[in-house]
Amino acid sequence: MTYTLFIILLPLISFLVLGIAGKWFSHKTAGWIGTLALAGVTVLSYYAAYEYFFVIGRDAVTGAFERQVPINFCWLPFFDQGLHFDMGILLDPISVMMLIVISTVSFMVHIYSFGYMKGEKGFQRYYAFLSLFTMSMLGLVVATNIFQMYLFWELVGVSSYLLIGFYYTSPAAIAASKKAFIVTRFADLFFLIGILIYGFYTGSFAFVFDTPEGLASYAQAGFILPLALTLMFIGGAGKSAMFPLHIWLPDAMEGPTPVSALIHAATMVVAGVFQVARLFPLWVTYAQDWMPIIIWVGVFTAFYAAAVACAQSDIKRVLAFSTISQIAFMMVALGVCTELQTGHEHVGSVGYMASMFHLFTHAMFKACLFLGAGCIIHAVHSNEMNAMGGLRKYLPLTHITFLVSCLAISGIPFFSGFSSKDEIITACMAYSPAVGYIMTGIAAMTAFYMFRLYYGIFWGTENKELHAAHHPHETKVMTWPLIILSIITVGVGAYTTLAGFGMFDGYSFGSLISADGQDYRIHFDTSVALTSTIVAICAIGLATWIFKGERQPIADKLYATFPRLHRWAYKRFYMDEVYQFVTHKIIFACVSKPIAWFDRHVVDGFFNFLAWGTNATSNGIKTLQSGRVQQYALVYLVGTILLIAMLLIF
Amino acid sequence: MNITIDYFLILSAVMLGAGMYGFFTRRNTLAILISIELILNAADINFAAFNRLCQTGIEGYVFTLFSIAISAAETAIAIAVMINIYRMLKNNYVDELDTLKW
Amino acid sequence: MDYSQFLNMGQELSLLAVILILFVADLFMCTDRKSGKGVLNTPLPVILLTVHTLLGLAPLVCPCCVADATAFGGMYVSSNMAIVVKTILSIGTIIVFLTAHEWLKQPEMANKQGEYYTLTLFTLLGMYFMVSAGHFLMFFIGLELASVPMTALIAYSKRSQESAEAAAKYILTALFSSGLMLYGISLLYGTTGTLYFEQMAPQISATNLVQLAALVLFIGGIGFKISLVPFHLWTADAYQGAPTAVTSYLSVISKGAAAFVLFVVLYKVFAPIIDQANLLFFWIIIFSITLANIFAVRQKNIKRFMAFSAISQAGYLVLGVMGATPQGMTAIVYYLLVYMVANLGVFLIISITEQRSGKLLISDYNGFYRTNPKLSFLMTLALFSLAGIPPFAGFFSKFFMFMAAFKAGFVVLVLIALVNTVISLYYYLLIVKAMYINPSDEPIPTFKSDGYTKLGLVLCTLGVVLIGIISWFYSYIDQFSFGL
Amino acid sequence: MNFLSLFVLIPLLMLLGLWLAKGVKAVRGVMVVGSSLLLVLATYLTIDFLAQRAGGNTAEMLYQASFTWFEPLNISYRVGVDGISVAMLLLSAVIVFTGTFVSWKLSPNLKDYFLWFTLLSMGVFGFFISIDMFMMFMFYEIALIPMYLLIGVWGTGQKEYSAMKLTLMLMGGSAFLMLGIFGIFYGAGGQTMNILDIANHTGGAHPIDFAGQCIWFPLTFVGFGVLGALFPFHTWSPDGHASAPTAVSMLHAGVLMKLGGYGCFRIAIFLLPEAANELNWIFLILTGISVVYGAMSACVQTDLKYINAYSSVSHCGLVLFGILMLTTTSTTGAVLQMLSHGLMTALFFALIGMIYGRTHTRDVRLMTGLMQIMPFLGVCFVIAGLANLGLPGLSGFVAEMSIFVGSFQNADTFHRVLTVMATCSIVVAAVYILRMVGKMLYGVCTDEHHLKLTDATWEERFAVICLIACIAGIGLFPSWISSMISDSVAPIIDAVKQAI
Repeated sequence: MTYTLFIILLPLISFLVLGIAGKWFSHKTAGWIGTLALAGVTVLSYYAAYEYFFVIGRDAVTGAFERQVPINFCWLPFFDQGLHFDMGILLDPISVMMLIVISTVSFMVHIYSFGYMKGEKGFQRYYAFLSLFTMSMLGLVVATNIFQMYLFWELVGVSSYLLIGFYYTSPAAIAASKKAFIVTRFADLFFLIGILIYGFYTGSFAFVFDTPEGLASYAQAGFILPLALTLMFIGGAGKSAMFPLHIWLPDAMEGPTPVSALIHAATMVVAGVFQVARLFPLWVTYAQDWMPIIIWVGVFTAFYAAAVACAQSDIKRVLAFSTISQIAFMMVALGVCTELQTGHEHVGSVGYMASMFHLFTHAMFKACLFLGAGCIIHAVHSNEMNAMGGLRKYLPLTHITFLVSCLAISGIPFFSGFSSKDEIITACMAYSPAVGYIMTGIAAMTAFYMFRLYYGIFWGTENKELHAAHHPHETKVMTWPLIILSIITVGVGAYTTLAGFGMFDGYSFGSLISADGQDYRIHFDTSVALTSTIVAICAIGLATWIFKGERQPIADKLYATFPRLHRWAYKRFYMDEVYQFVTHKIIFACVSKPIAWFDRHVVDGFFNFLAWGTNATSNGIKTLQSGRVQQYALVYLVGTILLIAMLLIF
Repeated sequence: MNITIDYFLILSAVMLGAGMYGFFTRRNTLAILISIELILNAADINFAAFNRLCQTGIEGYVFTLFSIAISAAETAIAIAVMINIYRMLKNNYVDELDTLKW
Repeated sequence: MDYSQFLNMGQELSLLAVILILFVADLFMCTDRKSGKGVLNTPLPVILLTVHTLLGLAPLVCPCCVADATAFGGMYVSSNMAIVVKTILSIGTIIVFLTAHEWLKQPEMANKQGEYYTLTLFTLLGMYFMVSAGHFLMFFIGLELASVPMTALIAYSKRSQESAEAAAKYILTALFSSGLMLYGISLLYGTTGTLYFEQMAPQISATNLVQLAALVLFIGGIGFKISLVPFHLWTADAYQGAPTAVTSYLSVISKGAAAFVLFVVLYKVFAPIIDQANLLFFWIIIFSITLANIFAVRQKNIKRFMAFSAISQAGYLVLGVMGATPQGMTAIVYYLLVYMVANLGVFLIISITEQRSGKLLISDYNGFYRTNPKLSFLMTLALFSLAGIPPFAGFFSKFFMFMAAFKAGFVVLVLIALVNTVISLYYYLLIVKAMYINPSDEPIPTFKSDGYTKLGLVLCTLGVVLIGIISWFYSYIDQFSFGL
Repeated sequence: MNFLSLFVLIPLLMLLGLWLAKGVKAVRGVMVVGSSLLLVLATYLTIDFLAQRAGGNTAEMLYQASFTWFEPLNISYRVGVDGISVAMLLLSAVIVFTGTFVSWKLSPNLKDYFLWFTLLSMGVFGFFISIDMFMMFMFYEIALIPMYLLIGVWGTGQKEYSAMKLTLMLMGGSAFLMLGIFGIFYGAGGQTMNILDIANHTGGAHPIDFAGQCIWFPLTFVGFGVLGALFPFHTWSPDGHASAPTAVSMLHAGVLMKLGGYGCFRIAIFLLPEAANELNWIFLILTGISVVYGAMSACVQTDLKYINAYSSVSHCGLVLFGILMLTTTSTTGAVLQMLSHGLMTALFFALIGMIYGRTHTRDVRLMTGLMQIMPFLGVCFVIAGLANLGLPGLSGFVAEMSIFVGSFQNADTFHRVLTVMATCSIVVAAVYILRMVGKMLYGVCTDEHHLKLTDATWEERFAVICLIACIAGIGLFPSWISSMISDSVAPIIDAVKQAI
């Protein structure tokens, strides 16, 4: 399957072409170059997926999916204990699934951007960066070893930096891009250290020990491997915006909305989840008892983000926080997965599948949501909810797709979100009921704030004069992706729901992706399914009751009753301020400045002192040369006597 | 009583000391030249005395003669310089010669 | 009496011949206002001296006439190395003459041109005898012959008070030091009963305190000529006061001769107490280098500045006598050669500048690069060579000098000397800075230098650039070197 | 006389040519021809070297040539190259080539400028081809001194002070170095100045006894370390770079500072292995400090050149750090880091110079939105910045990763802690780079004087593109050069390890 190489090469080429020669192209040409490349990538990925899943992927004997490595070569040799930095392409269920997700969403975004970025300055640059990002992201998911993953990991970081800072004339965008890059970079530091430790003790950077001596050296170093994995997880947490490293994601919304859809909702932010999933066999085998870290980080983040999302007024921010919360769901799902064996007697292994499943569905409907938000912003030229309201009349298609996605994310049956979220909660229940119920609660919050958003945009108080000013409308090229994505959402949802309730017995997501690659058929645990559905519906009802109306007395009442709470949630519990304080007041003011001062005045001062000292001495002893010949002779004599004395003494 | 070398040495040492003392204390350059003569002659006395009382041959004497001649030459040129200075400064005080210093 | 022994002192004789010819020529050549004594200034002396130099090399090139020979019953000892040194000195003198030309062309000098050459050559003759002395009398005569005419030279410009003052200081200190040295020699004579270097050595012993004192007095006398701390105080004043041509002579030639003699005497006479000598020189060198550097940092007048630089260079020069090893001797002579071309190069430029503009302060050189780029470039090369910057000769000489001292086992001394090179680099760069960087509202105007100066500069620059790179010089000197 | 000597001969001929050249065009012509010849030569050398290695020529040094120079002192003219020197020669050639174009329009007296410039590059090339300690030292000093005039005459700001400080501190370093060289020479019997002969001593014990090594190692290491911006002796570098003209900063940070690292490895480590094993902890601490310290103080600088100078301190610290870690990987990484830092810091200084030449200020606070006004320079600046913070696909990443992986192979806590400390620098690097880029390029340009500025001229574009091409080339295809280097590093490191 060496043709998969082109999946990475095509975007690279289009990046180089657009990046170097871009400014001589017209907007249209540039857009077409990028989009065609992406179309090619999409086709190839789909074909690869088909070939992998249905033709060659499954091992004939065990019936499990095997990892295929079409290409692998040594990119940079290290010379101690045979370490080497490989580059290659690894195909296994999750990477193939990621290929599909990335190519699909990216393709959608490319099309969508035709409309959204129309006439923007730097259109070519925009498409160049998109290609760059796609290339890096694809490279990340097909990485054959941790180091290659890290390499592309950095690259996606940079491309996200470049895309967030696309509007480089707006201070907010600059700050946001800087923040995003530095925070993730900080997290990547731990990733790197983890890699170093891992590489040293296992003697390779491969995802699984293919060498027995690797295992041996691990056995010598007791807690080392869990430590390494945890450090890498911190890296992942940074990319996936887990608390407390989440602060960059909301600001990242300063970038163009399609970018938010692609990078900060669908693909890059799930890289952390993907990384943990990629290393999952190691986690389960060697670091079982460290996995609660993942769970509790996930749980807290999910709750925190949901709580904040309830109070935001900028629709993209709401979506951002909901993204954080949903990714936390996936993390938790991985955390609660305690074994690799699948099959119905092994409930403990559901989490892995569930997490990947949710990753897939979430990518689709969240991309749809963001693109919808993009349409809305494009229509009203504002991110603030108070500029909206009652838009359903103006943007019918957007309205429908948005609603579909909201239903999906809230976990209503027959929408994709339901199946995946349900599996997650099942897995949590299996791990411990406590986690399960907490997650159910958070799911309810999700439903609530999503519909708060929905009503706030399409119903609620309409901002009449603004809409009168420039009557909002939709652009066709921008609505197509919405439609496609929501169709996927509904289609997948309906299919899996039916399959899950055992209406018919066909392939389901689990048959393609499961912890051990075996065919795992999803069957809903009815009680869980029921509870979560009911809870979700209640939450939606609540939201409807509060936010649907033209006037919103209850909402205002609530704000009045808990002003402090609302304020804190609105301010994201002041996490940014904390960071601000730590970086500027502590690191810059208390470390860098003193060091700089020390350098100028102490270290440098010392050498200047030497020079000064020489001159001072020179002036001090000048009277020795007094110009009086008798004194000269006297010095001569004294010198002679001293020398004689010295000889006599020694 | 016989005259041992010590007497001469003491004499020359005293002359040397006197010469130096003169050199350091006198302001008048001519006086300084005279004291230098003392120093040189102290050395000459040494040569002569050593040759007479300790050593054989006439090396010492010869050396003395030569050094007397040479010191005469030196004094001559020194005096020439002093005269030149006197022409310019209208005095010959050594401590006036301190325009070159530091 | 065997007259053939006079042939062994061929260089001295030929030099004497040169002197006589010049003397006679001076007598019978009428002086006209404009060009002074015409051919006497400067072609005649230079040509004669060149011829003399080439003749002097005869013993080295043709094996027929033996180089290692004695005269006057061993009072005069000639050796290949001595011949090399004398050749170097005479070459230096030639360059000095080239320097002097412009100065002597001035009207008030017109009728004094002859004396200058005669006197200078007499001092050179004195140094010749000093260099190949085998007996303290010969040595003493040579020393005085070298220093007495020098006084006249320093006082040469009669109208200038500075010149007179410098001469006074020089002669007084010189007399003082020669008096003490004479006393020291007398003590040596008393304790050993001879004045021949060879015969003296066996009588010397470290236990004899009188001899130790004599050693110090001797070092004082010779250190006065090399201008080592603490016997150096006359240097700055004399250099500043004397006419530039004389200063350049003073700064190189007499220094070099004295340093070589110092080595010879240490090796021949004081070999038994060489450790004590080393102890003395350890401190003398440290003080010479450091003190001179510290003084030089502050100087305003470039001649005075060169004086202090000369003192510290003398310190480096004397590094070679530490341990009196053959390598040390080679290092000394090589260093002397290199130092000579560089220093004379600098003085050539100083003197031509003085002649053309009458400026002598370092600050006067501000902006020199803009008005006289070529001169300042050559000056820079010479200064770099003095500072020991490759690829100029100074680097090699310093490197080999330090190598010799290191091999003799004086690591600490070498370290201190090395650290001092940084200070010396600093003040040499001050001149470069003045010429290249410092702005100036009225820089020295552009001028053309005369042919003699040009010739001298060519010689010096060639020396500065080539003597290091071409290893032949070092190897050639090395094959004659002797030592403990 | 083999063709390595051309590396010295060509600059000599260039000097001659410049001396004779009349008029700016002629001068430029000489420079372009000469530097391109050097570049071609270096490229040819690299190719041929790789071919020879591939052909199974495992000699420690290739193209060796030698003839006696100062016979009485056993000093010879000896040349020879191994992978490390080849890499360094290539680097120097590139920098000199681009430097020529960067200083295309310099004034006044371009001619004299290029004279000193060429002398400097001659020193650099000579240093890298020589394997005789005397020669190395000589060329080392040849390379140092022109810096004084280059900065003093053609520099900006408080140039006299900076130039003097730079020269004196480096000369002070070389004073220690000279003593160390004597020590090694006489310690090894005073028979040869040839590095290889001293290192591959016949017989078991090292000719220089342990006590001696422990004296000479610090001397030589500090001597070279001063030029490599070792922690307490680095203060010449910010001022020097700030005042130097563009091409000189390029050459200085790009090549000259590499002499330090190269010398440390070639002389201090290679010739004094036991002491290197014994004492490297001291210098590890120092370099570890300078890695973090440089990055940290770069964060609060406001002058572009100061920022880059401090980041150079940090990166060069990383070079010495990698060397001192004494593993093949880390040392290879260190050499790679020399290459990549050389290229990218040269690129950086070039761009800073070009921007400064237009805006006449280097204060980041006074510049905004330059990206709109000079897009080409802006984009290249961003690329340089990304290279500086170790973006994959550019050279910095490869080098840093090799260093970190290599350093981590020392299994004890001390080395581990230091390694982790060093890795922190890559985050800090991101901070100051992004800060600089964000303040200066992004945003809306307000200064009406800046609004009228123009983008890069052709020669500037050419130089910059060359550098970027090299950076990307190493970054994308590192394995050939890294294995070329490691082939030469490995035996040395093994020797050092055995010396324990």
